[in-house]
Amino acid sequence: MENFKTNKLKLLAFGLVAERMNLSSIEIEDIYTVNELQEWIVRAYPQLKNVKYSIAINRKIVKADSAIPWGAEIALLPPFSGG
Amino acid sequence: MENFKTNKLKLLAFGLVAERMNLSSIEIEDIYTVNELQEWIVRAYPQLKNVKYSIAINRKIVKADSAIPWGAEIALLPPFSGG
Amino acid sequence: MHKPKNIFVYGPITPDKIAEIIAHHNDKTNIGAHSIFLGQVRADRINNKTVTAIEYTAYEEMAIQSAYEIREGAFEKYELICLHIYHSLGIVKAGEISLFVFTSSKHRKHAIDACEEIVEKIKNQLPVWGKEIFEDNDSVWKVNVD
Amino acid sequence: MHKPKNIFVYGPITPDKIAEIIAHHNDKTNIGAHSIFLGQVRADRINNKTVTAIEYTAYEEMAIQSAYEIREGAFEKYELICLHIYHSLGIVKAGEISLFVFTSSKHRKHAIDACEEIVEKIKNQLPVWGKEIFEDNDSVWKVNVD
Repeated sequence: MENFKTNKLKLLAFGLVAERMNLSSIEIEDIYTVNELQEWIVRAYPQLKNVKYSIAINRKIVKADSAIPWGAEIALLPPFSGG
Repeated sequence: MENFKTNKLKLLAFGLVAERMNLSSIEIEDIYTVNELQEWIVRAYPQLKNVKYSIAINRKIVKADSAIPWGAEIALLPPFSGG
Repeated sequence: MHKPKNIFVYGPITPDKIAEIIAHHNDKTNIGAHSIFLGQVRADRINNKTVTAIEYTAYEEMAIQSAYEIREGAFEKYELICLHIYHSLGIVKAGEISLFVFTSSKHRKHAIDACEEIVEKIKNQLPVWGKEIFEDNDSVWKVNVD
Repeated sequence: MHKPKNIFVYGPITPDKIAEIIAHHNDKTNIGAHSIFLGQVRADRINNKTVTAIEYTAYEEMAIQSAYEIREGAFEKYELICLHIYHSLGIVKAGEISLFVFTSSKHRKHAIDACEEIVEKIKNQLPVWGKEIFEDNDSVWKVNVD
């Protein structure tokens, strides 16, 4: 039944963030806002404390007060350095 | 003796000017200013009447009131269209 | 108008590949000007160590989408006939080329202005990361300053 | 600092030649950015006839001196590591390349700005003339508008 399904989210990490988290992808559950996500990251990954990154949801960079859609792909993006 | 020597000048023509004059190089004599040169061209090459060109003396573009040094290389340069 | 295209190549972008792309425009005789930007890996000295290579990683799906938006924006703003973007992934050694932007237009202004703007956007908007690798295999995450 | 160099090549500037010049900078590992401009001959329609080629002539001695001054000015104004200028003489067919400007610098801004300025100066200051040749061998002197 729909309301017992878990909201599974894919969290991707890149660059320095991935290096500090020691992973590039993890599945997380039941997070509905970027604020909630940030609080969870602070608890789960204290090693990211001084690391700068933006957050993308479904491949678009979002602000801190954004909602996170059900089943979204979330990505933690340190400053870009391509080129 | 120096004062009996002729002032021989090389006149080069390019692009449309060369086409209209039907030559790319000619030797001319005893012309000492750009004004004199222009008067001579009007008489000798009436077919240049409506043709636009700059004048270079010794490979530098000059103004109408410039002097022409003894033995100079003069060039008639229509608008550039390189590239 | 256009579809998202993969912009990534593994390893360096070779001069031969660049020549091939240029030659490919030989039959587009409405083109009068090409503007090209090439990013080359520098052997920078950082903390008394020399960079020997950069290893590039990307959030590929997002980067391809970003590149698509940059591309569409450029075609809307400039009178471009062609536009090609290639970026390296993986190891690119110092002296090798990791970014190729190629714009073509009838007159030069559009190609030149578009190329410059696209390079700027690629540096700012494309989720790509470079890790500078030193002689001793130590490494540091690249910070874009230019 | 530098000496006047011949900038002229007979016939088109080939993609292979361009690749060779790019590859030649592989050992200059202080370079981070190359900016390239290529002028390509267009098959313009003029009075219902199609341009098939441009025949270039130049006041070579003056053009080489002008190119030298443009080059010295660019090295003074911009932090350039390398600068190459090539222009075709003789016949260059539609779709082929007649002008190649290549600038290299540590960071991209200098290479990009210098390349654009040099192309502008080449078009305005170099005594070079193009004659546009049509299918029927009729011709017209080119007028630069771009």
